[in-house]
Amino acid sequence: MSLVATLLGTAMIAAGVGFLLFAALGLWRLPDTLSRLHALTKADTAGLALVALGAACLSDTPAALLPLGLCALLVAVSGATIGHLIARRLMRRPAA
Amino acid sequence: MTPDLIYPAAGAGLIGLALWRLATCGDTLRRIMALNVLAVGIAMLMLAAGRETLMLAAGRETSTLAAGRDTLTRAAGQDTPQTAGAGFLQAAADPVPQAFVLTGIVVLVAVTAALMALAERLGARDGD
Amino acid sequence: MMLEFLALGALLATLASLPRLILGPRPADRIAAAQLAGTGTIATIILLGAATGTPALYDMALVFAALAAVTGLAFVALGGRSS
Amino acid sequence: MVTETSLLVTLPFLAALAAAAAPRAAATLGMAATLANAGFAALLARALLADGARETSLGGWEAPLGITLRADGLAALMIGMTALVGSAVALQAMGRPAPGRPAPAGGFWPLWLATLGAMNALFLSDDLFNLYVTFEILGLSAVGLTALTGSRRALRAAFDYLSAGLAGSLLLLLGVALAYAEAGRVDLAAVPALVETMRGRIALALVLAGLAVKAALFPLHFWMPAAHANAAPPASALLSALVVKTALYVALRLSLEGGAGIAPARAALAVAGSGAMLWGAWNALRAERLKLLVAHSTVAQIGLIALALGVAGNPADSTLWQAAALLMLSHALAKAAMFLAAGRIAEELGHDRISGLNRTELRPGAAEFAFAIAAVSLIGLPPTAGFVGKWVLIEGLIAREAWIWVALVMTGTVLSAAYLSRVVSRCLRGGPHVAPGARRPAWHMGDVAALGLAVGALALGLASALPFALLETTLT
Amino acid sequence: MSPVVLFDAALALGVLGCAALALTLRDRTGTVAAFMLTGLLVALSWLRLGAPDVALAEAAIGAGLTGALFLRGARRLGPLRARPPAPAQAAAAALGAAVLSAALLWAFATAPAESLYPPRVAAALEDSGVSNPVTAVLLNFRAWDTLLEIAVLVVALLLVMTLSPPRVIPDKLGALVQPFARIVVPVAVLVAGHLLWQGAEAPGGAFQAGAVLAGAGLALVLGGVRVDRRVLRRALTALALAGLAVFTLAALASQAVTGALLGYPDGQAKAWIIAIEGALTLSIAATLCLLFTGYGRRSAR
Repeated sequence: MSLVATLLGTAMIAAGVGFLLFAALGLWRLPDTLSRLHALTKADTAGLALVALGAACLSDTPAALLPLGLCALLVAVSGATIGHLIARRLMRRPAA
Repeated sequence: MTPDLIYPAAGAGLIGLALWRLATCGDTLRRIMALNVLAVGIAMLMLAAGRETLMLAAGRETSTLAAGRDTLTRAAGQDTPQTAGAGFLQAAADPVPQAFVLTGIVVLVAVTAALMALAERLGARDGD
Repeated sequence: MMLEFLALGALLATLASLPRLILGPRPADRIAAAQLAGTGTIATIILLGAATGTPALYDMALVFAALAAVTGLAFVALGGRSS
Repeated sequence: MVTETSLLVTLPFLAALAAAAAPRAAATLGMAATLANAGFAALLARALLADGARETSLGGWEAPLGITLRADGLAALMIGMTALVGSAVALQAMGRPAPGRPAPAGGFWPLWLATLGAMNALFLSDDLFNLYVTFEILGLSAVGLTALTGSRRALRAAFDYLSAGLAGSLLLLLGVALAYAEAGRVDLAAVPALVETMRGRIALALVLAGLAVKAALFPLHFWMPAAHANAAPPASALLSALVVKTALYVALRLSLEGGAGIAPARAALAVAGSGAMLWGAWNALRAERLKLLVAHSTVAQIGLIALALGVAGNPADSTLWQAAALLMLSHALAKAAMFLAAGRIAEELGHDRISGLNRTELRPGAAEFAFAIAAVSLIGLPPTAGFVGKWVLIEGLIAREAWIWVALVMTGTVLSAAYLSRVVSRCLRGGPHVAPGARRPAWHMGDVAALGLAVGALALGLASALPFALLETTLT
Repeated sequence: MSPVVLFDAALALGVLGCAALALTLRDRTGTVAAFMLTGLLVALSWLRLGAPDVALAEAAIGAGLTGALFLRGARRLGPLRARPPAPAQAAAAALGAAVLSAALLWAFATAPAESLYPPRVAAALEDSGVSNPVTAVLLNFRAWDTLLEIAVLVVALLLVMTLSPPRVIPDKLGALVQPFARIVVPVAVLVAGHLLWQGAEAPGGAFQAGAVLAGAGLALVLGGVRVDRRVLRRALTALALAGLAVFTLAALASQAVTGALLGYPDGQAKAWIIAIEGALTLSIAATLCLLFTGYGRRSAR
């Protein structure tokens, strides 16, 4: 396996994990719910996509691309949708 | 804490936690949740014991390890596990306690569904 | 060796969503924390797969992703007091 | 070729599915399956008497990997008991409309057939984890039977029953996990190996604690009286007579396998049993409602059987454990008859308060008569099966000069006579005590079932050679 | 301290912490969220203990479905109604629980744990028809346990039928749910099929596939598809009962052929196992869905 792919993959995974850690920090420190949702959806889309892409680079068999790609797509879609649904629910009933 | 003591300790901790909560709380939902945590603790103790077997076998490099090959690697069509990071690699646990824990999980969800149905019928009686 | 530390990082990111889950004044915050923890678990599994070089874990990450989607839906539909 | 052991364990489940799928035909399907099951039980007993016990390993895999179904004398006796009592209770359930609201597919028959299948599988099983799964089926279907009436008290009792049952099952599972960690296997053949080491004994103690919760043995019995008293009569008859026996059967099986090494566990059983006898009798003496009295008498009788189990000593050198088996059988027949009769009495009088039993304008009917005969068998007067069981037990104890236990069994008998006579004395009205125009309650299917069981307890006393012959073929 | 030991320690502490949260938080949604997170972290620890099949089942059933059941129950049972126990009693209970768990840890940690099963499973794996040892144990060596386990599911369904608690109506989720369900449900069905098919060689099998399929069904119900139409519910009930019927009849048929209950004719073991697993997947999915939606006629808030 070429050294470039390994380095590239590891760098992407590191960036992905960084995104996740920042999202957790944002979720904790940001003032109100809507801004926290903003941090959450970033982790779902960018963070996990980077981790999946990095893992795809590291794995030597191309067969691993399909599950990783589908997983990243599914998490991105569900993260965005559920973030929207939480915000919508918050808008209609501020207390709940 | 030697590595192979972490998971039995976590299992025993879960059991202690669940028993403490069962003894001190009367709320129906919390009691059902405590019974679920108790069952997870028991499963962790059993699987940790199952893994120890293969660890011992691995030390003696008996035919057990060769035959009970790591299902993960064989599933991917590779014959020899990659040596990239040997740290996280471990031999597959003894399959029979895995079957016990799988059966235990399904039985537990059935009983939990029944307990929830009873609690809701009782709860409904108060509400309506 | 680097991948193990990254796997540890992903696990810590999952556990880092706990403070919001405890504090969260409103159910919406707790649902967000649960959603982030789900994503963190999926990332941890992908990293375990990468570290041990076993692609079967990538299939498992896909299953976890499908379940996290359903769980998120359940939380939004049934969490907190009914509308 | 399909043997009767495999039919015994699979037929009830298939019948339960059919009854759930076709609710209207549930009663006829259920009755047919119950009678077929009784036929297979008789066939099994005859085969065992002819050529002794036999073990069939499922799927052809030998133990410890596979599971073996062990059909020996003790298992056949228990399966016969379940079939007999089950047929009588099914007869009574046929007679009256299915208790509780006519649920779409649920209801009495599917739950009863699932209970029957679970009990047959449990009596034949030879594997600790398999016992855990069968106990779960039994627990769930018994809770279903308890909650059938849908009344608030029944639902509360069913919830407590299921959470206590689940806690008992998890204790059992913890014991199985420790047995696996210690002996590396979970079938009953591991018990002799478990008995030697300290951890093995802790594992068996956990298993027995789980069984004690499921058998409602004394300090852990609080969930049981409410559950048995508030269920519908056929359901409480099944619960008291059969379901609580399964845990005692497994304790007996462990005592047979453990031999001498399990003596401390037997001592604990004996102490808990004597405590249960006294506590059950005390509560029965104070009970106001008839069904509650019968439920508390179950606690006392379970104590007696546990005591018989405990003092039986090492099965290798004494056959005293057979007395415990016979006591289980006689209690099952008598208690089922008593609960059915109590249900009929409550129907006739409209209430089940003990103080209001001797109504002057109602002559005692067949139900009171069945209740009296069942009481005779429970107390253990000749010639009932209860008497034979107690006689063999006390004879063995006297041979071993264990005077304390003899005294305890005697006090248990006297106390049971005391609390049962509270009811029987009020039932035997007649002559001057009844108004001239008093009517006699009409016959009913329930009476036939109750009388049949009570006479069965009597007949079993006379023909008690058959159970003992069957018990001889038990593999110890 | 190598990163692997750190990972295990963090995971174990995470599991204990989340379980403690699930049992002590006062807010209902918080307890269920913590319980689900406990399930996910326990699934991770099953992976670390070399049990991938169990990790799948724990995530699908332990975290996903049980969590959904608790969410439904929390909505019906309302806020926490529990008066805190007397401090003395709480302390005594805590002491007793600590002593018991320490004793358990000693018993399990020092147990010799030389299991008899791995060599026997390895030896018998060839003629068991499948190469995944867990599926071989579940569907061949100890198939009787699995059959009784399906019976437990059926009896739980009978109990829920008899009780039929009032149905809980999920909140309206607006227009975006339909397209979302249109993506999630096909993927879940695809994943379930993949899990079922690869169950013979790799982690997967009837239970995991059935649970993921039930997840897809849950997504439809929460997305607003009305399940209380009589025809659909009757069909699902028939499907739920069919699993146990197929398994039991297959067991009796195998005895008629080979003379041993659940003894598949040699050479055709794989075909029998795949057929049984297919029926089980559909029946487990139907049962788990019905256990969640329930049978109540009266809808309740």
